[in-house]
Parts: sequence; C-alpha cells; structure tokens
Amino acid sequence: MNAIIVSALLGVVMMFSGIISKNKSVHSVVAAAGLLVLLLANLLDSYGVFVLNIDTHDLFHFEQFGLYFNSIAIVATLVYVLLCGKTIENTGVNVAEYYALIFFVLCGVSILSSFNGLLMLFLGIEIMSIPLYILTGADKRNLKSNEASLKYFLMGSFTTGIMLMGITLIYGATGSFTLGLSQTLDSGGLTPKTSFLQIAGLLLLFVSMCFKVSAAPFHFWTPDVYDGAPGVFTSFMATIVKAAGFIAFIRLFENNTVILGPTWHLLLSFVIVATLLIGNITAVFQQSVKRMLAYSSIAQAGFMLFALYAANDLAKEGILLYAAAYSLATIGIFAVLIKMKDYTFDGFNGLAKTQPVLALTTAVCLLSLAGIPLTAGFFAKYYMLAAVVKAGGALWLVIVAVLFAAVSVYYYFRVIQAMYFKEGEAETVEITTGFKTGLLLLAALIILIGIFPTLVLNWFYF
Amino acid sequence: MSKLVYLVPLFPLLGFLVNGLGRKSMSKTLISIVGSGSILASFVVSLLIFFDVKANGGTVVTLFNFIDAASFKIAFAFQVDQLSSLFLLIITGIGFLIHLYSSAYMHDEEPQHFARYFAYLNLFVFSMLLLVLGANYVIMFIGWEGVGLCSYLLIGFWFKNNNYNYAARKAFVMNRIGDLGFLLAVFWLLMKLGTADYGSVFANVSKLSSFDITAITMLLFVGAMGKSAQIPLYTWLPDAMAGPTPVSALIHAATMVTAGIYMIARSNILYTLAPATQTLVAVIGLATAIFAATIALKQNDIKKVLAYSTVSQLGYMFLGLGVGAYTGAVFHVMTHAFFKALLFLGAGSVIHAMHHEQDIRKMGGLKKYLPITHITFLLACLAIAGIPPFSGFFSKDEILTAAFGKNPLYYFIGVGGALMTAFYMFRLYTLTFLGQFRGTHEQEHHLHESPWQMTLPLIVLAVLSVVGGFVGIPEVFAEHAHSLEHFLAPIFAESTKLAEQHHLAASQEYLMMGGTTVAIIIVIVLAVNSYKKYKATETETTGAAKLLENKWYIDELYDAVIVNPLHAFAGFCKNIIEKSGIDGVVNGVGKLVGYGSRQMRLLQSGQVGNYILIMVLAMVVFFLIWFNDATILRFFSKIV
Amino acid sequence: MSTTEILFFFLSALAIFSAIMVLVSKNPVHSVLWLIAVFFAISGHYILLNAQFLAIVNLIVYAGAIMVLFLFVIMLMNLNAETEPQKHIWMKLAGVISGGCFLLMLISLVRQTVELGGRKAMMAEGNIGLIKNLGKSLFSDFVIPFEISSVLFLSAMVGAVVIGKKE
Amino acid sequence: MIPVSLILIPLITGLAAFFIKESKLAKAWALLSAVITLGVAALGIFFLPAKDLAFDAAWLPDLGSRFTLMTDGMGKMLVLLTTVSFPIIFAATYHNEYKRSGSFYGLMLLSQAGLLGVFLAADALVFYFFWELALIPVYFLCSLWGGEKRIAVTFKFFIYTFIGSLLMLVGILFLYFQNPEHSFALQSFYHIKLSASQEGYIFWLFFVAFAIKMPIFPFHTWQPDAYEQSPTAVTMIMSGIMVKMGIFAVIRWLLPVFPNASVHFANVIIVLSIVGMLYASLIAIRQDDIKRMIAYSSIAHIGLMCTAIFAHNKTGMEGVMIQMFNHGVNVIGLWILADVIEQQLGTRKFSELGGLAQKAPVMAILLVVMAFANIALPLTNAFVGEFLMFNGLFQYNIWMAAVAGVSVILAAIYTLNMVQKILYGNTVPLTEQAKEISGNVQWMLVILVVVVIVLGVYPQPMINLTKDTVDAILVKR
Amino acid sequence: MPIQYYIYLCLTLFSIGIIGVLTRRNAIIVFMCVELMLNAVNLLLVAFSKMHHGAALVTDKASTVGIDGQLFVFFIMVVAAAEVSVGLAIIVMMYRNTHSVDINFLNRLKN
Repeated sequence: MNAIIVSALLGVVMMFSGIISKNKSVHSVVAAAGLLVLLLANLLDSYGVFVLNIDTHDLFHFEQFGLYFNSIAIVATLVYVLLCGKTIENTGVNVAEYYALIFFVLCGVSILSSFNGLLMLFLGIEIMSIPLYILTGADKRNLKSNEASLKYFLMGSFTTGIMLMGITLIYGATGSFTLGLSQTLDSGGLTPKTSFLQIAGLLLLFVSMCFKVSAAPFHFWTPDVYDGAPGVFTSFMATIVKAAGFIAFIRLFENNTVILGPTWHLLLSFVIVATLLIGNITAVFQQSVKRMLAYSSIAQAGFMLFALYAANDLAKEGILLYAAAYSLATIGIFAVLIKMKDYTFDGFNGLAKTQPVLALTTAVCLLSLAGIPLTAGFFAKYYMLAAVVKAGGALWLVIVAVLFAAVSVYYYFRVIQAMYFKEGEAETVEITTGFKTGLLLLAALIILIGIFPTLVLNWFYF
Repeated sequence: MSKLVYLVPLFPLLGFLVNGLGRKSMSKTLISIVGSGSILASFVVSLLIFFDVKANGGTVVTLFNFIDAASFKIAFAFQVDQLSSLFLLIITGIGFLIHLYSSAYMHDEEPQHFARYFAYLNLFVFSMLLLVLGANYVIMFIGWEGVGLCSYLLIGFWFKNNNYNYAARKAFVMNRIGDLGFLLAVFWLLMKLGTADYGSVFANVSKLSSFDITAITMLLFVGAMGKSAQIPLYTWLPDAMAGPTPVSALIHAATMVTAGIYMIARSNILYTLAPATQTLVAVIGLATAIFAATIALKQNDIKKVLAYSTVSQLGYMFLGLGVGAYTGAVFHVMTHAFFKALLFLGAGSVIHAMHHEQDIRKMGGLKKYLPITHITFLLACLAIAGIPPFSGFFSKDEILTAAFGKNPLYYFIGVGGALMTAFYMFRLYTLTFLGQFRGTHEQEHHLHESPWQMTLPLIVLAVLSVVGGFVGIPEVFAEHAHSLEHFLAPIFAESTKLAEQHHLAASQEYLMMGGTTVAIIIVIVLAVNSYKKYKATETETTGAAKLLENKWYIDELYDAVIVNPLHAFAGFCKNIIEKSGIDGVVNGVGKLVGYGSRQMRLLQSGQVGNYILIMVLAMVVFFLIWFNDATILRFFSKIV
Repeated sequence: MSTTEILFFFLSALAIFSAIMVLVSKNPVHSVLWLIAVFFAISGHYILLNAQFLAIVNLIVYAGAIMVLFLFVIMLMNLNAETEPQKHIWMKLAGVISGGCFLLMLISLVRQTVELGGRKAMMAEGNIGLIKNLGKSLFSDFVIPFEISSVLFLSAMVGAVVIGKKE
Repeated sequence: MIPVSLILIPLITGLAAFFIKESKLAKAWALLSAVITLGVAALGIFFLPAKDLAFDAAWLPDLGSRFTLMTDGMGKMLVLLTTVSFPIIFAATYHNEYKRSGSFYGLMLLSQAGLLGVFLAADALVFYFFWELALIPVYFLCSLWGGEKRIAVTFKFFIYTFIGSLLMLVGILFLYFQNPEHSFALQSFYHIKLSASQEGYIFWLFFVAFAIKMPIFPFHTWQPDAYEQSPTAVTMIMSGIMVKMGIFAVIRWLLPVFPNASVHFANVIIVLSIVGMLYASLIAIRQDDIKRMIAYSSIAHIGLMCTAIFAHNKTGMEGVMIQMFNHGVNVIGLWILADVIEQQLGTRKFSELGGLAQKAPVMAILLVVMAFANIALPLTNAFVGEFLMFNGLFQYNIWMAAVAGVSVILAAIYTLNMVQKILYGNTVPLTEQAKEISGNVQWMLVILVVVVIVLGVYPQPMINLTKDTVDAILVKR
Repeated sequence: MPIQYYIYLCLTLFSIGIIGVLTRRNAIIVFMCVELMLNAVNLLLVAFSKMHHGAALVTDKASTVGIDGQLFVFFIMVVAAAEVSVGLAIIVMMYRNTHSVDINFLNRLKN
C-alpha cells in the first residue's frame, strides 16, 4: 500500500516542483530523492510499517512477491533516472510533468504487483498505460513520436475494450471480480466443467495481457512504439512497465493454470514459440539498434512467458530475477544508445576506441541480454528454463527456446562487433564522468548478480 | 656377455647423437671416425655375443617396461639368439664397411651435410638393430618403422632435388601400407594372446585357431611385402636408388629390405602352421623374382639394374620361406648381403669415378681404369649368378632344391629367373667394364681408382662373397657340412618338426646343380658376347623391350588406378562436399534465418488497421484452438 | 408480451441500428450523432434494469460530455463526408468477416453454456442500482479504487496538458 | 586450496593484465603468471596428497549447486597440459607484437582460468560456467587479433559452440530435476536413473555439445576457418587444449552418466568418427595452407580419440588419456613452427615456400620431428597413444580398426607432403632471405621435442597417472 | 428477461464496435467505435449484476450482491472519460502536425 500512496503523492510533488523551480536539473534531483523515499516506504511495507493504515476490503493482496517486485521496479527506475536524467531534461519543457507521469506509472506498477481482483487489475493497467501514451508522444514536433503515441493509444484502448469484455464474461460466470477459478468451482451453480463463458473471459483477458507484455501475435505495437517514442521513455517502457505487465500476468493466471488444463499449455506454447520466433528472427536484420532492441524485447518477453508456462515457485523467483536482470541491462543499453548521434549499427562502429567505458558497459549489458554466463541475464534465462523443466514435459519447448537464444546472440553481438571489431568513429554527445561511473556500477551490479544471483533472491526469502 | 647386448644399438645411437648435435663443430674426419667407429664398436660386441650365443644358446634381456596397459604388457626387451646374433653380424659388419666406404664416397659434401649423412646412417643401424633385437613384435615394429624413417631421410638426402623427395615419400608411404598390415597383425595377437613376446606367442600358438594364424601371418606378410619390396608393393625400391649409393648398398640391398625375411623367419612357426599363407608367400616371392628379373634385363641405369636384381633376389628368399627352407632364406640373406652390397659399392665406385654418371650406355671399358673395382665386381657378378663355388650358388641352390621338393614348377621357374639374373648381371658387367669407353672426354680424363676407404670394403666383401657360401655346404657334399643350418637349428626346430622332410636322391641333386650351372654359364657367355661390341644407339626400342624398359608400366598403372583417383576424390571432398555440402548446410541455416527475417519484417506493415485485424483473427484462432473439441464447429453446423 | 419486453426489443433494435449507422455514415458528425443515439438506447436499457444512477451518468458523461468533446474536435478539424477517408473494400470485407467470426464464436459459446439456462436478468425491481446503495458501497468498500481513479484522472489531466500545451 | 588457486591466479592476473599499457611488461606479466600457475599445478599434482586437490564451497545453495572442484588422473593430466602449454605458448610467441597487448594477454589468461576450471569442475553448473568462460575470451581474441576474415569466421565458431553448450545446459537441467539428491554434483549425477528413452535424447543433447567442441564430423566446419583466422597463439590454445575439453567432457560427463546410451549409440558415433578421420585426412592431403592442413589433421586425430573412447575398453581409454596430452604437445609444436614461418615469410602457402631446410636447418629438424610425431612414428609420444587406441578399437571391431587404420597411411601422405613442400626442394625467392629461428622459440621447441621423445620411449608414467580414471570410468558399465 | 438476450445484444454491439475499428480510417471514428465497445461491456455488466442480484435475493432479501458490477461500470466510465481526454489530445496533436486524422498515414514506422 505504501508504494501506491507514496508514488501517487510523489507525482503531485513533482508537479509542484515543476511550478516552483524552472531549473530542470532540480527536478531530476527531486525525482531521485523521491524514488529513494518510495523505496524506503516500500521496504517498510514488507516489515509491516504503513504510511496510513486502511482496510483494503480485500481489493489488494500484499505479499512479498509483489512488494519485492516493487522494490526492483523502484531501484530500476532510480538507476534509470540517474543515468538518463540529463536526457529527460533535454527531451522537452515539461520535465517535471514527465517525472510526475513516471511516478503515476510507478503507482500503477505497484497496484499491479499487489492487485486482488479484476477491478484493481483494470485500474492499475489503465493508470500505467495512460501516462505512457503521453510519454510516447512527448516529442511533440517529431512525427514519429506522434504516430507512435497515436498507434499505441488506439491499440491500447482497443485492448482495454477486449479486456473489459473478458472481465465481464468472467463476472457473468462467477458473479465476482476476484481472481482465480478456485472459488467458482466449489461455489455451486456451475457444472464441475468450467463454464465456457468463463473460459472465453479468461481467453480475452489472456489476449489483452499478451498485448500488454507484447507477446506475439499481439506484439505489433511494440516495434513501432518503441521505435517512435523518445529513447529515454522507450527505455522506461521496455523495462519497468513491461516487467510489471508480466507480474500482473503471472498473478492473474498462476492459480488458474491448473484448472485451465492441457489446452492452456498448448495455447501458451503456441504464443511462446510465436513470440520467440518473431522477436528473434525479425531482430536479425534490423538496421537501427533501437528497433533491434524493440524486437529483442519481444524475444525476451517470449522467455519471460516461460514463467507463466511453469507457474511454480521457481518461475516466480525467476521472473523477479529476470525483471531485474532484463531491466538493468536494457536501461544500460538505452542509456548509451540515447547518447549516440546515430542509432544504427554502424553508428556504434569503433565505439571501443572513442569511448571504451561506454563500449565495455554496453558489451556487458548485451552479454547479459544474450544470457551469457557470469552475467545476470544467464541466471534469468536459467531460472526460466529450469522452471519449465521442473514443471515437467515440454522439453522440446526448452530446446526451441535455447536455439532462439543462440539466434539472439547473433544480433546482440552485431553491436559488440561494431563497437570492438569494426573501424569507425562512433559519435556521441558529451559524456560526463558521473555517467560513466554510473554505467560502470551498473555493469558491476549485473556481473555481481550473474555470479551470485541469490544476493537478489535471498531477499525474497525473508 | 649377452647381458651387454644393449651396447650394440647404444653405440650407433650415440654416434647419431654426437654427429647430429655436433654437426656444426666437427671436422669431417672426426665425423667419419665417430660414425664408423660406433658401428665398429657394436660389431665387436656383436661378435662377442655371437660366439657367446654359439657357445651357450640365446636369452632374452629385458631393459624396462615399455607399455604396461590394462590388457597387455609390452617389455622393452632384446632377444639374443642364433638368428638375431647372425643378423647383428651382418648389419654391423657390412654396416661398418659401408660407413667406411661412405667416408670417402660422400667426401664432397660440406661438413654439416656430411655429418647429417652419418647421423642418419647411424640412426638407421640403430633402428635396424632394434628391429632384429626386439623380443616382441612391438619392438620389432619400432625398428620396422624406424628403418622406414631412415630410408626416407636417406633417399631424400639430396633434398634439393624434388624427384628424390618424391621417391623418398613414395618409399615411406608404401612402407606405411605394409606397416598397417603388420600393426593389425600385432593387434590380433594381443587380442587373442594378450602378449606379443616371441617366446610366449610361439609357446601358446596352439591357443590360436587356424583362421587366426592364417589371418595374422597374412597381415604380417603384407608388412613384409612393403618392407621387402614384393609385388605389389615393390615399386618404391627402384626409385629409392635416388639416395647415395652406399645407402642403397646398406639399406636397399643388404639389410633393411631383408627385414621381411627376418620377420617371417622369426615367426616361422606361425607360417609353418599356415600352409595357405606359405603358398601365398612362395607364389608372391617367385612371381616377384621373375617379374623383377625381366625388368632388370632392359634397365640402363646401373643402380636400377641392381635394384631390380635386389627385388628379384628378395623374391627368391620369400620363395625359400614359402617352401619352408627358412635356413636357406636366411642363408641367401647373408650371401646376398655380401655380394649385393659389393655390387652396389662397386657401382658406387664406378659412379664416383664417372662423376655421378649412372647410365651404363655411357660407360664401358672401365676395366683398365678401375682394376680393383672391376675384379671385385666380377666376383660379385659370378656370386649372384650362382656359379659354384661362389656364395650365391649355395644359397640359391638350397632354396631351389627345397622349392623342387615342394613343387617342381617352382623350381623350373626359379631356374629361369636365375638364368635371367645371370644374363642381366653380365650385361651390366660387360657394358660397364668391357668394350671401350663411351663416355665424354673429360670424364675419361678424370677416371681413377677410388681411395682405400672405398676399395678396402670392396675387397673384404669380395672375399666374403667368394667364401661366404661355405658355411652352408649342402648335405649331399658332406654330412653336417651345413654349419649354418646347425647353428640356426634351434630357431627352426619347431617348424622342421612339423614340416615333412623330403630328401632328394643325391644323384638328382647333382644333376640339377650341374644342369643349372651349365645353363648359367651359357647365358653368361651369351650376354658377354652380345654386349661386348655395344654402341650407344638412339633407336627407339619397341615391343617387349619397350615394355620392359618402362617396367611393365606398373607405376603408370598405380597412378591411374590408385593415386590419381584418390587425389581427385580428396579434391572433391575439399571443394565440393566440404564447401558446398557440410559447410553449405551450416551457412544455409544462417541464410535461412536472414531470409525469414526479411520476410517477417513485412508483417510489420505499419498499418494500425492490419495490426488490429491480425489481433482479432488471432483471437478467433485462439478460441478455435481452445474449443478444439468441435464445440464451435458443432454450432456452425447447426446454423447451416 | 409485456411492455418490458417490447421496450427491450425496441431499445435493442434502436441500439444496434444506430450502432451500424455509426459505422456506415460517411460524415463523421453523423456518426457522432448516431453514437449518441446508441448511448440513449443503452441508458434506456439501464432504466429497464432499474440502474437509474448509471442511466443518468451514462447520459451526462457519455452522451453529454464525451460526445460533445468528440463533436468539438470534429468541428474544429471541420471533417465532413468529403474529407472522410475510405478503407479499401477488401479491407472492409476482411474487417466485417473477422468481426463476424468473433461474434459467432462468442455466441456459440454462450449458447452452449448450460449454466446460463434459465438465468434471468432481474428487470424493473431490485434496488442495487439506486444512488443511495451505490454511494454507500462506493464510499465504504470501493473507496480505494475511487481514490485511485482520482490519480488516474490526475495523470490524464497532466497528460492532456503536456500534450496540448504550446511550447 | 590448490585447485582454487589454479583458477584464481590466471583469473586475477588476467584481469590485472588489462590495465598494463606497455607490451613488454604485459608479456613478462603473462609469462610470470603462467609459470607460477605451472609451479602450483606441479606442486599439487606431484607433491601434495590427493585431498589437497579437492575443494568444496557453498555457491548457490538454493539452486543445489556447490562450487566443487576435484581432480582425478585425467584431470591432473589435463591440468598439467594446460599449465605446461601456456608458458610455452607465451615464450614461443614472445616476439610477436600485438596491439593493445595488455588486453591480449589478459584474455589469454582468462581463457586459461576457464580451461582449468573446466578440467577441475565437479559440479555440473560450475562446469557449464567455466565451459563458457573458456569460450568467450577466445572469441574476443580471435575477433580482435585474427586474420582478415576473422569477424565472420569467429562469429560462426562462437554461435556454433554456443548452441552446443546451450543444449548441454538443457541436458544438465533435465538431469538435475531427475536427480533425487537435487544437486549438480558430478558424483550424484552418476547415480541418476533414467529411462532408456530419456537417456537416449539427453545423451544427444550432451554429445552434440561435445561433438561440436571436439569437433566430430560433421560438426567440424567451424574449425579450419577458426584455426586459420585466429592468431597462432590462440590457435595453439584452441587446438592444443580446447579440443580436449570436448574429449574430457565426453569421458567425465557422458560415459558415466549415460552408460547405456553411450554403449547403445557407440556404433553410430564410431562410424561417424571414422568417416570424419578419413574425410579430414583426405582434405588435408589437398590443403595448401599450413594452418588448415594442421587443422584437418587434428580433426582426424580427434576422431580417432573419439572412436577409442566409444570402443569402451580400457586399452583404448588409456590410449585416449595419454593421447590427449600428446596431441596437445605435438600440435602446439606444429603451430609454433607454422607461426615461425608465417611471422618470417608472411605466408602459409606450401606453394609459395620451399627449400627452408637449406636456410634454417634447425627449424627443419624440429619440424621433421614434430611431423613424424604427428604421424605417430614409434618412439614418439603419439605412437604409444595411437597404438593403444587402435588396439582398443580393434578389440571392439576388427573391420572398423582396419578402415580407421587407413588414416595412418593418409596421415603419412599429407604430413610428408607438408614437410617436403616447406623444407625440401630448392629455395624460392621468398625463402631466400629466410633466417634460422630465434633462440626462445628454438628452446621451447626443443623442450617439446624432448617431451615427445621421452614420452615416446617411456610412456608408463602417463599411463599410471591416468589409470584411476580409466578404471573408474569403465567400472561404471 | 433471459440473460442470453442481453448477452447477444451486447456481444453484437461489441462486435459492431470491433468491425468499426477495423473498417474505418478516421482515427476519431475508430476511437468512437472503441467507446461503443466499452458501452456494450457496460450494459452487459449491469445485466449480469442484476442477474446475480436476482439469484441472491432468493435466499437473502437484503443482499447487495451484484452491486460491484454496477460500480465497475462506474469505474469504466471514469476511465473512459480519462482515455477520451488523452486520446483526443493526442489526435489533435497529430492533426496539428499532419493535418490529417487518417490512420493509414501512420506508416512512417514499419518493418
């Protein structure tokens, strides 16, 4: 609860700071401070200390899983703000508002991490999405940005409609907005066979969630939006928001998979394979690194869906680790990317000579995304695969996944090759030492997690 | 004394090391002293060992455990007995003479190549000694391949000339083919008996099924074919003449090429128990003897003639082995070593005098320039032709007699070969020494007898080839005159027990000897007369002669049937299968991904409408997937 | 056939008809007006279901505020039948077919959901739709979503401002 | 503690090396580190009791993986090979200049750490980690300092091997969840009971990974290109040591864990390997490039080792054990010579060389010795290995052995072809100015030659060193 | 009134909305169709809430079962309003730059 309240308040605070100070960098500082506060509040939450104690009427269900994800999201956002703050300030005039919106998104994230019942799911997703439509269009003069935001908005609202229909059908079948089929089974009235209405509802929900986490074939918005949106906000969208989507996805379906039975796994494996295929294969021949990362984020989504497929403890730990690893790495890459003059692969040629530090950290992040051992990304993928293998069966799916992982190496390493092995003068905007140190710390963190993933996960078991 | 047997190979090894490492710093004299001295030393030791053995039988000296594997043990052990000690004498004795000879013959080489030469030569002697001393087939194989290596190195000694290098490579590879057979035989023994020691193998020979024995002996014989240049693996030996002449004398006449005979004689029991193989050996030997002889008839390179004669003589030895006359074979090895070495050295001395002219058509009338060489050469020719009482007569006669006992046909063909031998040897002799000189003028001007280091070995060997035969006087002349047979008796005891003895009537033997001798003399006279007045003519030979001059086109045949196809197939693998086939598949996967990528990008049309349309369709599909239990279809059918 | 049923069918027919008109009418303004008609029909349904509060809200918020907003925008851009872009006929067909499939799909499922057999939507009576009851539970059980929706509005507001504000 | 230090020394020194700017210092540093590692290894292997060669510490408790290191005979032997090879490689290539040599030697040492880790690991996850850690530095080394086609070639090599290792990872995971003890420990893997079908496909998951690494026909196509393109020092590591990873892994992780499958598929694999041997030998005959020729000949040799492994008898296994070491030594020697020639004359083409024996007799002698070691001439180390391996294969199946034996002949052909084309014949303009090899290289080669001869004459110590492994592995069946 | 009727009605409206989204190019109309979908959902929710309410009344006269459905509708309206404000703002921004509301012109971003 703390996270929700505090982040909402902080949104307001940011607006005030926008009124009070015209100095942009102040806003960044305030935001960073606010995030620290938010983190603190969230941590207190897990120790049972509440900002204000309200009866949530069972609309929320706070558990370590959700709270822990909050902290990950908040830390990631903090890293994001520290690394990309400068760029945000240069994106437009309404810096404070951007931060405010980011905080509102965080509010939505923290709702999604603890919602209990479809109502809060709906509200959470909307709170998360609406600011994103704005942020996508933040670069008002840029037609691509406009186009992206309009596309995002149209498809997003359409999906909202689908989702609501799903919720409604479930409500019709069960008479409640609470999660899970468990209640519906023992509450009589229904035949032991789960009702078609409900299945239909769940399917529609599933579809809309697939859209939010950009799983094929509902991924189409992702490349265009990520490509069109200003780099800074793409980075935010692609990491924290997406991870939150997955958390919601899992919390929504973890109890239902059993009842949904084998067909569910069939459907899911279909989605997973499609996602991996489209994400990985399409990424191979992209010219712009930004767009490549968009597709790679689809590919990563394919991997994260394994958590849904397995739906066991390992999967839940794994998705947290994945969220952390993936977010950190992606934020790192985007932080470098938005400093580049040229977003194409050739733009990175020879970066290792001009900016060794940037090249190194980018390389680490890419290795992490590719899932090379000794980086956080490896254990993220490892957990996913392990979870599925543990769940039994579907070894073929795992093998398919690793083959696609090998494909992903191809396009991630294209960047490394450009930076290290190709000749060229990669041009960047001026780089502060602070930024470099930040990146180095990030890389160090990634490697640390890569060697001792339990550092992150042991938190999870207190 | 036999305990010191390790000294025998040790000296040459040391000589090899000293000459090899010190080749920059040492003077030629020093080098030759080290080289020859080491061999002399081991010759002395061998002599002592020989008499020791003669006095009180053989023994096995184990140095250390070479391989102690799970399923078998292989000791680095030396077999000291009659057979090996005899070979020790031949190898070290003739080896020493040839070293001595070389020190003069190779004197034009600059010091470090001179040293290299002696190093190789010592290394060869070392490996040859290992070969004969080894107490099991593995050690023998070590020597077996070692001599192959040295022959490779020495054939290609003048490595600037690429033809020589090819000859060297050919020799090594052909030997390798044989060696593979040898190796497989050893594996077979190890698999069946778990040991390769002569002692235990021959003791447990009863444990082997007759099929095993036949297979093993066949495989061993393949090895012998390679090493001892028998059909079909003989073609390397004539080419091997590319090496320095003393090398040809030592390696390709006296010692290495007889390794096959040694090996079969060593494992005589196995062969006696494998009649099938024995027949094969006899037939191959006989065939080689005749075949090589025919080729020798028409060769014009002095060394080539000798080479083919060597092949042919080796054939006789195998014939002997094939018909169970093991002693005879060994005997012929010994005598052949004498006179063939002598012939080569004589040839060497001629070539030396003629400034590396080897074509006998450009020689002639050297009698008066090279008296010693001439005499010794003549003696050698008589010996090889088998004129009594020269050594060749006894050994060859023994083999032929045994062959007759086995199958008269062998005998008559063998005699035919002997006649050819006589013919081409005296053709060679006549063209070289008789008539008048056909070489260039300044060659004639420079003609001179060789220095003592070269003539001394000639003389010694000449003596040996004259008297060498007396160690094996046939029984018909005198009881127990065949001292060699008695000496070697323990080695072949088992076989002689098994093989049925057929003694010819003395009269018949006399008849055969007399007959052959007369025939041979006639042939000799014929040869001398027909070539005394020889004039070098440029007329292109035709018909059979051409066929023989070109060695029955066997090399060409091999090239066409084996070498070229292999080469072509290798190229096919390299250029087609590898590039387009396997690697093609690998790269094809990559290309496929690329293609798929380009296609899938089109899916991302940029049109919101299409996106949403696909989403809706996907939803429909999902429903269909989910309610695949015909729920929906049932409904649709209801509507219709 | 009771009046309720008659009303129900009338309103349903009206709603569907005007919904279709929204699609087919070339002039955006007409579409808006037809949509308003749909909303009125739906409000009628609310009243039939005795959900008076929602009926009113629907009229005020949707038919009133939102549609007017739409109207303004359209006027502002002065879009009309001429400027109205038309999709290619095949695209339209594809849209209609896939939409139709979707509909058939769901209907088929509904028809086969046995447990809905004999379930009725309570018409005219039942007081949960009354402002009093709704208000009670809105400000007791559902106060948190209520507050959160205020956050939602706030963010929407900020967003609209950020987007709309001239730089 | 010894094994940990074996991994840590190169790791730390390697990381440190990145910060060394001037190349002289970097070289010295790398050499020093390698020598120290060698010292530690020798100490551990020859002087300390076995218990000091094991290490165990908690790493990922909740994943059931512990940082466990152990050494059996095979491990010792390969650790020895690695630690011996690196100083020799460094010393032999001491005069080669690399741009940013600090990073070069850093990566080299990192790969050494990875290799040692692979040979020491007794925990599947740790094993996988080091498996990759050994690969990645090599990838960078090749791509940064390699030939002109380096990027594409090494990338192919990387993805190829990466696919393999990922499949292996899947296999490891599967085994882990089949494992009643819920641990990645090697020992516990040995007790896993799998159904025949499971064993079947998991076996292949592992084998493909190892087959790509070895490489076994038809997974070999990355190798010649990679060897050709990468800097020779790296090639030495790849062909001298890295290929042994594959064989090592098969022996330690495949045979004991899948006893039935490895017997069941033995024929397939042996036939595959034999085809590979002959195929590679044939291609080697037609090669005109020293590096490619050595690459193909090494494919042939590896194929032989693979056949001997799957012959499933002690003789063959002993052969494989010592041959792993011998092949490493020989091939490194050949690479050094290839490097010398390339450094001096700037070409690797036979057709452009010739007559070097006149100009550089010492080099000629060394090359000849190495060449004859390569064709397993008796009294060179390789003979013992091949003798035992063929023997094992022969015991398994006479005909297979006979066919495989043909490769011995082919080996003679292509090796002598190389020797002749490079050393013999008359000098060509290019080789006119050829010089004798420099002292340090010469000495390194002499050391190798001595090893070659000594192990050829007295191989018993090697056999004894690895006896325990042989017994342990084959006792499982 | 049997609940199926409401379901059919709402599904029909909903599908009409979808079809509208698929067939029109004018961003505003598309958006309006989305609104139509939402309204269909609203009506269905109310119908369901009344259905459950009715079922509950049989056992308990004072039950408020089904009220959450109607409140959900309320929240949907709220969200819809918010979306509309943002959506129209975006559309207007788009129009400012391109002087068009045709979604087919949104094709700078593709592949």
